[in-house]
Amino acid sequence: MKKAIVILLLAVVGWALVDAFTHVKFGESRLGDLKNPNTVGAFYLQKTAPELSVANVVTAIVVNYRGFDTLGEVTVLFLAAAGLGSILYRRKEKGAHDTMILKNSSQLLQTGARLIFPAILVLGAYVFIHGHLTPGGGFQGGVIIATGFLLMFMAYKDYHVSHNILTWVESLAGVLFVTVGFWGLIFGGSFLKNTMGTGVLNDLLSGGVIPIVYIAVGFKVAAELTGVLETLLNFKIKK
Amino acid sequence: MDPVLYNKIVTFDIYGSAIGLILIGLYALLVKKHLIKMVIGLSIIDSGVNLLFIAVGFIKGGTAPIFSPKGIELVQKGVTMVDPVPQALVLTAIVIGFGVTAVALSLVIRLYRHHNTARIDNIKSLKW
Amino acid sequence: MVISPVHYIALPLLAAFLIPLFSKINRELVRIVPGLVLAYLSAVSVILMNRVIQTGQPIIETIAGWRAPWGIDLVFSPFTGFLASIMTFMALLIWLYSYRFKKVDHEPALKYYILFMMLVTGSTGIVITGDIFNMFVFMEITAIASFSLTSFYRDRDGAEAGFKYLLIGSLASTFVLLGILLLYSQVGTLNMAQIAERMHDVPSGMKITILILFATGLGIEAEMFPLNGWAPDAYSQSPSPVGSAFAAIVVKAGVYSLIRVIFTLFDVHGAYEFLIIMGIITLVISEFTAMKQTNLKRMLAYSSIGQMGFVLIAFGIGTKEAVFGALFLMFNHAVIKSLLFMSGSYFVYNNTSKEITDLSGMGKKFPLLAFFFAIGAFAIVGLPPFAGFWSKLYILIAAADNSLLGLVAIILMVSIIEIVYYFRVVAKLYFGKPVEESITHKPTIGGYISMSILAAVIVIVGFYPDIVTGFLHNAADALLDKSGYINNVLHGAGELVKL
Amino acid sequence: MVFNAIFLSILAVIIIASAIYAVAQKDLLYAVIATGVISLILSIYFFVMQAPDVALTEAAIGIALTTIIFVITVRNTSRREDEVPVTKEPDRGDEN
Repeated sequence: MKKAIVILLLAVVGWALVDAFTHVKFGESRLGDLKNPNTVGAFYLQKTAPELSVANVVTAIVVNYRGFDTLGEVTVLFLAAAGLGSILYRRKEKGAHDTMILKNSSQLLQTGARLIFPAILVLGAYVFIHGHLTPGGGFQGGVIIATGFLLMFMAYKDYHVSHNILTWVESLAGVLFVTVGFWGLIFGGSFLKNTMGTGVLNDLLSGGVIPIVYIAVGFKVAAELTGVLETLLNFKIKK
Repeated sequence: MDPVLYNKIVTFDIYGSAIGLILIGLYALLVKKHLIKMVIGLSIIDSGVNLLFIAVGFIKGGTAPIFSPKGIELVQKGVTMVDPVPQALVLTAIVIGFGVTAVALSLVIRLYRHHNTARIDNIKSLKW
Repeated sequence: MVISPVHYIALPLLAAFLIPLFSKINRELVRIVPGLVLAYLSAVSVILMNRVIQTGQPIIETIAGWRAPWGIDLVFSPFTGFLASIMTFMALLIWLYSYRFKKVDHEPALKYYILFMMLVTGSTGIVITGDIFNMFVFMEITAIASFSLTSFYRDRDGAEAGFKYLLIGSLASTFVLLGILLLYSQVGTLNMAQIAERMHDVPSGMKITILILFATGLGIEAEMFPLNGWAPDAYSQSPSPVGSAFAAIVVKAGVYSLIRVIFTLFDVHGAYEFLIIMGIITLVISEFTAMKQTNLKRMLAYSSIGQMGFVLIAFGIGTKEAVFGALFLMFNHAVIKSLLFMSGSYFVYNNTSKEITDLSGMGKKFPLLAFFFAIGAFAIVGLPPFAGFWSKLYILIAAADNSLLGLVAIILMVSIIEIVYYFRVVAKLYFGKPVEESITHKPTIGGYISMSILAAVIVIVGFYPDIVTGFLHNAADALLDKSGYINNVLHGAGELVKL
Repeated sequence: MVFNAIFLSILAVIIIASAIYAVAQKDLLYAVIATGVISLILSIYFFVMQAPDVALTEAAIGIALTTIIFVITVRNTSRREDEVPVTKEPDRGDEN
């Protein structure tokens, strides 16, 4: 009975979606006139290279035009980490570290992890430093770094990232982001405004504050996700 | 191959996958009785919506919205780029989805700890 | 330094990022800093509201230096500013109430204050932003904070209520996201003013699909029937300060977003009637359910849903008087329901069942608390001379003016039900036989202060409604003036005045 | 063009099949891996549709992190969807 109702509901939803998207032709340009922009997409494509000197338009949108969203997004991750910590909180006895991985993994994995780990960190840093030039940016770089730490958690039973360091990195990166915002408010009259010189397109040092913000985001995301993974891995249920 | 037919096939593939994912995820969310399955359903719905976003932003023959020195010439010659706005929105949506999934899974672990089961037919101490 | 609406969002974020560091200096800072931030924001509210009322112009703030349709903008109009100010003041009082409310470990306390502050920030952000996707981001911030706070005590029922809320809330955000996508594909912009301007070009079938997606998604947040299954559990299982924050802050943001979408974005024929009908169903069903409840917090939760239905009805009538009444009711509900939650939760403080029968005879044990609860109960059912009377009266007059006499009859009938179940509780408080073994807890000083302030506001507004009506008239005008909104955002001056 | 159409159709079939598999499979570990496959195909889709930024994000978050946290959860809870109801007294250790 319940299943029948659900399938009926799904049919209605599916029909509504199909009906709606038949009016949204796939592959059709909805940008309008590019020379004389009328839609936000056209405006960003037109203005990003000349006015911001940022090669990657998506980065320009994420960090500058809609930087406020990104601030919110970073906050969502921050809140998820905080919520996770509060939901999975347990009183710890001093020095007790119980990890889900019970025994050390094989020698091969350990050696491999130790070799790859620095490479992953460098790759992550590369991705978020070049966020305004190539695909990728703070989020992707941060996630890559967190995966590196995950590898180490998997390989070594008692590998621990100091909680203190994570907190510091996370807080300072967040503060840097908001400070850049207030800097813009005080000196440019608008929160998050790009007040620095924008340099030359496709230079590493171009885009004004955009790389700074993306580096802050990268560090913050990396620290938060590592914290999330560690919390989850350290929470063990007695079976 | 006939361009009209090609267009139809591609449209069907992309929109079909996206809407299919949304419906399958909804089904899992509404019918399944296991907490992890419900969270899986949620993340499948998210995937479908994200795919729809990119599909709406895609323009046939467009290039990725990144300017290389060569890219600027191409754009001046009249080659279009795909709409960058949906891509930026999806970036946000993916990260938000991850946050929600993480909180959901921590709640699943909490609930399992209290009830020793992760099936809602064994949990219901509140009304569902 | 320019005092501007972005402070509502940026400052709490800065504080939230810094609190983990502050806690290394002194653990008490974790509790104090959010209070300082909220106090500062209350001062900001006063300054900005003053400026808006004096100049008669809304403050439009651009973010990242890009003007309205291209970048994100914040709109602090008499309407949004009024709601944001109410939320901030209520948050300050709730912070005062929750200060040392229950003894918890240091780390959960740290998370609690971060999450609570973000709950407020997200709700304020929903109200003051002028960009639809930005509104979605703030909705998610509010949502994640609410899920985590609902299961803050980590007990069985709390975790379950949180999970339930999470599933429904995420589904809601998916619907909103789909609505935003379809809207963007049709109008090519995300700015709400520009969307409103271009809305008449959208084919009407598409318009209705989008409206349904938004109404479903936002209706879940606004506790509209039948999408409110999460609310009673979330209200009753979350910590008491969070319960009052849901009633005073989060729901208001949900109703705001629904109203903004229907009033400003869409001009669909029949949307107002839809609001009235959904409001009536929500009101009647939830009040009847509230009467059957034996759990105090669930009863308050259902009553809260009913009040939101009432608000939707008033907005659905759509005339200036009705909108004025609806805003008045939102203000009253924020104040009164918080008082009820705050005083009521001390009666069931250490009591997991939270049954109404346990309240028996508490009036003699805690005369002041019982007095506060009684004021709240009398005010919310709309007895003169309390604040709730005026909002009910204005809505009834507005309904009668539009010759919706059936509606008047329904509202009066529901009021009788409300009176019955609230008076049952009050009678139990004062005339019931005291239960000896019930464990109770003495309220904190902060709790007494915030409850006294709320009670005073209820009584004073009851005797002199003119204190708030000026703001409410401006707010109602600002909401109904759609072309003014579009004009101000897209072509307005948008200059921030230096202080 | 023909190749493109066939390629996209195969991707569509795989993504829908793995979604159905993820929902229907009773062994949750396999179901979780199937959601990882969905993310993988999604990431290829994004790449094909000229969204390299999103493809990278989906690859990093969808394939790696989401799958990992799901696996951790499955290992911390029960592996079978149709688990037998446990009669053991639930652990209420550090309820606070």
